[in-house]
Amino acid sequence: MSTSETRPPALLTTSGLVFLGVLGAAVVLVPALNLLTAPDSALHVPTYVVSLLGKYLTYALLALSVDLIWGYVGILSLGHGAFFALGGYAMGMYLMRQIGPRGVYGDPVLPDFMVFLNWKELPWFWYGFDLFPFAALMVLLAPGILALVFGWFAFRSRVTGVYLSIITQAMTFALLLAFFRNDMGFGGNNGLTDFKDILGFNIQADGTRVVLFVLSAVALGLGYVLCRFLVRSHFGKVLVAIRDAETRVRFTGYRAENYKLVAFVVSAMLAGIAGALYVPQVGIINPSEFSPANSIEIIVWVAVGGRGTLVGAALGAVLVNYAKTYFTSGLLAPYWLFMLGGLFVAVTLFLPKGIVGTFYDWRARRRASDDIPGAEPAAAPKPAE
Amino acid sequence: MLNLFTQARRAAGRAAVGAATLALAAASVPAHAQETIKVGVLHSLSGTMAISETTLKDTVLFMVQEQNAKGGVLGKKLEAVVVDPASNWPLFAEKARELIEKEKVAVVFGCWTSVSRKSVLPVFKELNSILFYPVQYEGEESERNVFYTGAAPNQQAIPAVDYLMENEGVKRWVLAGTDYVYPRTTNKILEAYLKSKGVAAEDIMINYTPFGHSDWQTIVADIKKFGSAGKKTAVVSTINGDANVPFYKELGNQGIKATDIPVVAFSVGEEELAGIDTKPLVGHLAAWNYFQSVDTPENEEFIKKWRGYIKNDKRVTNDPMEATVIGFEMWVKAVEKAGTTEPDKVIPALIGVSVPNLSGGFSTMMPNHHITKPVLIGEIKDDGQFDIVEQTPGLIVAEEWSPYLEGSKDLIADWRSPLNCGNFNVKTGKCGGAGQ
Amino acid sequence: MSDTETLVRDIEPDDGLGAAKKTLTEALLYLNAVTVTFDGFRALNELSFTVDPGEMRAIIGPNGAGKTTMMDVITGKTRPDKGDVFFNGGTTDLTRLDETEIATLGIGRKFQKPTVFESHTVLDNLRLALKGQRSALPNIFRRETAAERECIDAIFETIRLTEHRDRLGGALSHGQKQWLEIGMLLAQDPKLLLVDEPVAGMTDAETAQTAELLREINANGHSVVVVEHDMTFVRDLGVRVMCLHEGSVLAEGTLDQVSANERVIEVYLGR
Amino acid sequence: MLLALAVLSAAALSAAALAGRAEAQDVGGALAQLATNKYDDTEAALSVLALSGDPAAVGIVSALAEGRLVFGGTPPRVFIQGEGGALLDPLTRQPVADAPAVKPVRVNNRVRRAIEAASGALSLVSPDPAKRLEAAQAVGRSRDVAALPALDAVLAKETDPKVKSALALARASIVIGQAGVSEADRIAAIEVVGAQGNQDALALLRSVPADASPAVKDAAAAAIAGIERNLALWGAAQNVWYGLSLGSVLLLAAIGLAITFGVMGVINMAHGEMVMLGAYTTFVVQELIRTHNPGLFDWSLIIAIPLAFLFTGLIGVIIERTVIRFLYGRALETLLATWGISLILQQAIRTLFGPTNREVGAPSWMSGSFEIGQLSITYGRLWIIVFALLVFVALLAVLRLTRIGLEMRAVTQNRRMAASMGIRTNWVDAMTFGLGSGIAGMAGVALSQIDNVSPNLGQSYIIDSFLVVVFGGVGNLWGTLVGAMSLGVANKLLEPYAGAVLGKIALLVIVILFIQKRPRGLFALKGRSIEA
Repeated sequence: MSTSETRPPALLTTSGLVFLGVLGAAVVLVPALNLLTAPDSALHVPTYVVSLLGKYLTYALLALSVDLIWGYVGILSLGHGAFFALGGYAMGMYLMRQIGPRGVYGDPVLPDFMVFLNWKELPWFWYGFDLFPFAALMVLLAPGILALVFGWFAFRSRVTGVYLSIITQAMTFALLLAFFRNDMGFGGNNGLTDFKDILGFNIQADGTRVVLFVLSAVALGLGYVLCRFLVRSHFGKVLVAIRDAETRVRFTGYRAENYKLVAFVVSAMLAGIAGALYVPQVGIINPSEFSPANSIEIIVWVAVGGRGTLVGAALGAVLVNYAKTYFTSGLLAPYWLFMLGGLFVAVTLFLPKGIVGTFYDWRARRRASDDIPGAEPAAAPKPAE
Repeated sequence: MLNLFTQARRAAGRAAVGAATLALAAASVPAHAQETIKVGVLHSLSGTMAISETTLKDTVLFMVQEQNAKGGVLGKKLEAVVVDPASNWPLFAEKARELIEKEKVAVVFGCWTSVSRKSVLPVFKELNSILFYPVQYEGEESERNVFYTGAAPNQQAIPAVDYLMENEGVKRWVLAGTDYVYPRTTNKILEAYLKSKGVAAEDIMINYTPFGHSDWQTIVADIKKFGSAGKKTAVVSTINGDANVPFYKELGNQGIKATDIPVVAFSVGEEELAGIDTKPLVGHLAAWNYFQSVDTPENEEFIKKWRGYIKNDKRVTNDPMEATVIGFEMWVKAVEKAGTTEPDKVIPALIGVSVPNLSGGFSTMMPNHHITKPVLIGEIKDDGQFDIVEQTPGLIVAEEWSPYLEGSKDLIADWRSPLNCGNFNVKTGKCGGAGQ
Repeated sequence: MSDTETLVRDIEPDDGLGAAKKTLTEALLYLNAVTVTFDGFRALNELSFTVDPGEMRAIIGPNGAGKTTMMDVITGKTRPDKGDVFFNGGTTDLTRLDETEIATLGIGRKFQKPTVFESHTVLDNLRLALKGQRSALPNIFRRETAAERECIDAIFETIRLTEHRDRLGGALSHGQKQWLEIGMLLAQDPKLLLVDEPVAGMTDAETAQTAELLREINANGHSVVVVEHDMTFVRDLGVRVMCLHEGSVLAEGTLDQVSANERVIEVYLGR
Repeated sequence: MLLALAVLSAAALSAAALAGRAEAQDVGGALAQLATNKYDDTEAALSVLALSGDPAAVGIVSALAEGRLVFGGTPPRVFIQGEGGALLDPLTRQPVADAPAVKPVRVNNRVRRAIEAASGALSLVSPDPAKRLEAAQAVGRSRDVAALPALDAVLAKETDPKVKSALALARASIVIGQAGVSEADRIAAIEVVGAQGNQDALALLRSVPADASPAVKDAAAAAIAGIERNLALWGAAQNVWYGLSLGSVLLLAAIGLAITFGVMGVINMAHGEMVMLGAYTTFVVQELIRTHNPGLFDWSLIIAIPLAFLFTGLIGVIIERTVIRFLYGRALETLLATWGISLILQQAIRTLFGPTNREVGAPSWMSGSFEIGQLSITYGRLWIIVFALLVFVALLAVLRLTRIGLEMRAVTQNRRMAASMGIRTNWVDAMTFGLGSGIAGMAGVALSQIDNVSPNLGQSYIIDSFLVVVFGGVGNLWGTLVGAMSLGVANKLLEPYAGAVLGKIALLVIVILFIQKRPRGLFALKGRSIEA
């Protein structure tokens, strides 16, 4: 009769199921409506919408990675764009190598920008990127190793709160400056662009775009399940405990820095995957992805959707970016920053827990009498950790 | 068990509805019958580049209005579709796609930075549309779908250097630029050019600074030092937009006058000077293909109409505006020649089209998709305008592939039959760069 | 972070009455001449005392006497400027270890301000504290064993929170949080418990229950050091009492002995 | 501008000294050359005028310098445009009867240099010693051999020691690189020039002809080596000065943030926009002054400072009352909200003032520079350092000495306690945020002098500002001061070795590593901090 045998929280909650359901439906419907319907049909989804949605999904995965460490460990990274960009660059380097002799100068090995600047041979760090498995590995390793080194230093020295946030920002800013340098060998400000093929498929073909969209959706779905799996494990509980009372965790015998480090590295790798999927869909990677403003924007997506809810992070990313796409066209174009700025202010004032967080609260109130323990505890985000 | 099942079914139902809404919301509103010809405007209205690009958006809108007043094109009115790529390079590609695929524009006027152009290139190629790019740039490109109405390096940088050598007797050169592809390439070309003119390597100093560099104390002091070696020194500046104001302010502060060390800039025009007190800068130079102070009736009329349109009688004009105007007029002419806006017809029709420029001559679209231009050298005056001190006697044809660069010296572009190639290698006789 | 408890600072060193000294090898905890200085203030001044295995000790003293700093030193949060801190009969030098290592050695600590994991349920709070795997990676795939479950049930009985097991830690009352924190200490199964003001803000009944709880814990073989202001509670504990003042031991003995001490009355209890 | 209408007394110039050059040409010929409006002709005419000794020459040269020398008619003739646009005969200065349509004679850099040399040569004999000094320097800069005889002539007569040494230097500058100069003369010139010890001297010394005698070359080499050693030391001092100057800019940018973020705990992403608003206030003030009372222009910054403080302070109070006050204790949400506010403010300015840069002029007392030894100090930078320190001291004084400062500290340290003591915490919050914003606005006034006044102004300072505050230690004003200055100096000391970009990257890495060592910045607050 062991009374502690209460039902463990389900891997997938209602909202999680809805989320995965929407993703699944999108994976089926969007390609079908793109490839199978006539272009003039009312149901036709144009290819550019497919790419757009694909881009949103990679942003959603990025937001998910941020929510994992911000929502559950309390690490506010203002430099997560750096991991995204590193993943993107790893993929971009692969795609550059795939161009082969089809660049404008026709050099069989050197990318155009190197010919252009009179480079004679490929820098060593470009070796191996002609092989997809190596590039795929680097998509994980480049952000992962950066996160490992950075996190190892920062967490061991117990840099926390705004101090941590500001040095993550300094990190991405330093990388921004470094990648802007043409001497670095990453194409400087122009970055990497004019991609042709991915794994032999024309990157601009509708079919390839649809596949990339599907892959993004699958990556997002798997990323979500992974994050859920992590946060509901004993490991995840320690993470939340660190967020709420780090000292207590240390006095309880856990090495808080190791937990943070694992979460940070996993998060960086997820961000790297998002970046790698992003690049072939938008067709360019350039140092501005490292810009601190981009990283702040990711935080904004998560906050809009609801910190510490995972689903909310993904939803926030899609909504804010959809709003951006919508507002930046047409008559409102010159004024869209008012809308976006206003949206952020309004969300903080009226939906402090974000859209999903507020929804959970509302649902919890409605179910107050039922008292269902399986529902996600509306994680109360704490101020700057 | 039952509970779980209904829950899953409910979830699936919601999911389907959600996905459908998502897809529908993003899908294009079906285009109604086209009574107008749509013209896309792809210039940043926010972010760091808004400072330069907003004017060009206004210029296109102005030209559209002018053209409509003349009765439009092919009997149809023009309709400008404005989007804001927000100085975000991937967003440029996305917005270009939106303009072409969703808005079905016939042509796009846009981009300022090279990276934005590089970002949209694949889109224009894939969707086979037309882009007019109105800004001076590093060259090394010629694409079937792009028409370059700004200057290539030989239409700006080289004449400026020639002027300094001949008129100022400059022997020592500082090539200062922002660290991106345009300065890098221009400086590479200039370095090769200067060396070919017998300038020794130690008489060339190259310096790169990051975007938006604002503390110029050290670099200006270095320039001063470099300039005090007993040889006449000049600075060739490819410093980009935002960084120029603090740069010039520091020059003024440290008392470097144009009579001592003149600075010739390729990215500083009337718009940029509008934000600086130019009194300490009198005599510094800029090289462009157009200045507001060009003394021709065409220019006078253009300025008058432009100021009327923008309702500001102090608003300045500049070179990229002229390039936009030329591009617009070329497109109109080519569409009328082709009798359609179909890109496949308009693209060949554009080659050879000649329209009057604002400096009193005609600019022609060459087979390399670049235009012929006069080169003007101006000295900054204390009212923020330029005093034109030199104008090339004829028009200069753009060298899209610089003969001074290793990789491109054998390349040419010719988009006419039979070549139809943007990077034809005259050595191998093959299209596609250096070839295999 | 709530780890920024107000640092307690002492003003002047005191002559310091010698504490009863056990030899190093006999003592569970051994402090010798520990001094801690913050910006010129001596928070601890040549503090020396020992705790025996299985002993329960109460520490009293006015605000700023160095009680919390003493705990910080023992648990590795603060490094002493000089002095020795040994554990386990002199086998382990605590000044060389960090909080986590010390916790793993078997020293548990309850903070002055109750610190539980507020967005976890009471049950999860205990699960997290329960002795067992502490490394990050294995804990991703960890499953709860039957033994662990039983152990938690037992603790629930001890701390009388069984019916609150599914509530969030943050939703508990102040007194319940105190108990939960003590429960978490128990779950860690430490050799030595450092308990800082366990009954602050409790009703009389709760205070009595807490005293009983601590005695019970002590009876099960855990050594306990309790810091408390509440004299009734200290009396209820019925253990050896030590009074700290200005970073050193002022008096030591039974509660009656200590409270009869002139100096103690002067600086702490008041006349 | 170099030359007033000082009447040149022909007698003062030794006619013998000039006889060699001016014989064939006359002023009339020069005027005809000027009328062709070709740079080469203009330059030639100027050298004739400089040596002509004609009393009218000074007037003609200065008219050219001021853009009042015009030409027109057939055949083209030259006139001086007088007050009110009347055309005057250049020689007689009498109004001409049949005035044709005219255009100014064009001037470029080459001509400007010739003007400088000519007016220098012409005013070497001015009765005003200051003019003569200027003229001597101008002639020295021009290094025009033609001026040598005139120089020799006036040098013999000059009595003012300052002017005399300037003349000697000018002469040496010309002689040093000249062909056909005696060895002794050249070595003497090297000595004179070498004694200057500055960058210009170095340039002159390097211009010693390659075919000079070994003795001359040795003398030059020794002088060069001496100067270079000297300059290296001064160079280091100069870099420190640049660093302090950059540090003062960082301090100005960060100090307001040290209040809103450091003291109040608001992660104020709109801080940069407050700086921008301050800069735009300066622009508006200057515009109003330009249109209404140009005489006040030199006072424009002084007037703008309090206005910028009040205006941005007011905006700050409005933001605090409408948004921030709902977010206390939720620092991260302030990041989100202030980020939104910054977007709105940027776009508002873009809509109101346009996206382009706006011109903010420098008052005369902020232009130019002076030298201490070889240290060149620009007034603008000096004033910014002074201003930054003044703001810092004033802020400290407000916090330490005033009632509101006391209340601010009370509220930030213990809100509940302060409230229970009767402090109106709401009001204090608004005032504190307003103070921080107002200070940012004042910083904007100063930054308008060295940077773009554009809607993007704030964005370029926000990262550095946060870095400075965090590096210095959140909540500690002294930390902000030391942090700003040390980052500024470190940056400028790194820059000559690593270049601007790598230097900045290195600095960022250093800060990151430093924070590992001291996780709470340089001046960590013990005990309570904003994160409590």
